[in-house]
Amino acid sequence: MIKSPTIIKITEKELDINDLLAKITLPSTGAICSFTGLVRGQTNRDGFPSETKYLEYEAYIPMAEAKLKQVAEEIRARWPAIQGIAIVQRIGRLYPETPTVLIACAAAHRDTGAFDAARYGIDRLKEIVPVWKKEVGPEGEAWVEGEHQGGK
Amino acid sequence: MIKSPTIIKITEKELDINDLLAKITLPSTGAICSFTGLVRGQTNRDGFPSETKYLEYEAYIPMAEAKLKQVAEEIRARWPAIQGIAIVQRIGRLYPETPTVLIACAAAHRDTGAFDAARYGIDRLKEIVPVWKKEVGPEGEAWVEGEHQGGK
Amino acid sequence: MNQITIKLFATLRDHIGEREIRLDLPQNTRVRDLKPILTARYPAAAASIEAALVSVNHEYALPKKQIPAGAEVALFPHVSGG
Amino acid sequence: MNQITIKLFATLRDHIGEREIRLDLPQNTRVRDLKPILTARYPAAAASIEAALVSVNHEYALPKKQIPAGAEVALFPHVSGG
Repeated sequence: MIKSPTIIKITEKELDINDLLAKITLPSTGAICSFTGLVRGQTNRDGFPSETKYLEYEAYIPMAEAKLKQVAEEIRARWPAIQGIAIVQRIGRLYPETPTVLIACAAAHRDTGAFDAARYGIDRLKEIVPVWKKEVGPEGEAWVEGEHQGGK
Repeated sequence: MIKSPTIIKITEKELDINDLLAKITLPSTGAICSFTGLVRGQTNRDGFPSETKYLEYEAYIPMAEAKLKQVAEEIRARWPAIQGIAIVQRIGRLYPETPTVLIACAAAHRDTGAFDAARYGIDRLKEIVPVWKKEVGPEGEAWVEGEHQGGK
Repeated sequence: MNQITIKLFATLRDHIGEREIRLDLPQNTRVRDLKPILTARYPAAAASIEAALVSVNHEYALPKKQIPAGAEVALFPHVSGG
Repeated sequence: MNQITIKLFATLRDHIGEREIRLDLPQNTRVRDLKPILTARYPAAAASIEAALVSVNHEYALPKKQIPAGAEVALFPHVSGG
């Protein structure tokens, strides 16, 4: 049995989704569910439209990589049918419409948890992976507050 | 308000997922859920391992495009928060580990149906879009039977 | 009589041995009348014809649907894309 | 005394004005002892320090955790990646 690939990365480089999916594909893989997060250039804040010039992402890289690995391990523990996993967070200055994060979960078939696993992966990444973003807009800059209380 | 892009395609060309996601991204898009189907080279048939040399896909192209469009319309009716949609089926001779189909659903946020919409999209495609595949392996070739009873 | 084109895909094409056939049908022919006509003409493909789905002008057609003049009809097995 | 390195990220770095500080701490210092020490030294950053998460050697640390010699400690706000 071939070992399932796990790709974990914090990177300043553009996300190449074609390449990342190819890297987690085994001969027995038939289905991949991927979540891509992107910089929103237009958003609603308390009902008012707001514009973003860019986001500045930073990470505590060694801890972030350890936590990405933890997310992948949690996925494998919950959905044993998952084969390859890629979890990649891009950092640096990122402009609207740019992909910032990819979570991809591969499996032989589409009905053994790939969708739930990718969903869980992005939720956990946003809870526990030490990455922060500062939003820069026409009216100045502000750190974006996390959705969650931090985790373990 | 910008009109949400819908990309519907039956193609013999390689799927460029980076490009397809970029094409359905609006300035207000923050999340995309994508499903990729791939040719399995190794599979289990009734508990026995089986090898595939390649699959030969064919489509009734004008009807398939009409049905892909119907799938996109059904998604928009059920998940009104969905912005861009790409549904692309590749046809021709496709070898193991090759992506054959992409369903991508974009939204401002990840919790407004993007995952469910992509899941629904691949299920409906496999039910109603007139595409067939013939499997060629070491012991000859055989048409793959559909999972479903055909639809409307 | 109406001339109609019938496109054949996958197993239907293999068993009938044609990609496309043309038929002259009486006006008011319905989808349910089509399979017996084809089975009489291609008896070796009877089982595939019986199990086939039928579309008329790119839409799945119920047995009671009348086939309009100049229609593009297709017969094919259950779909297996993705 | 144990020398430890404290890395600072995001608002913590902005408010304290350093990326990294070094502290000599008594042995057996716990995570919960750290925030008062930092607040005394950087009173202008008190609110951020109070709200900060603390990690020890790349793992989230509970208040009762003892900080080992040579540890890499970090303080940062709630995460906001993705």
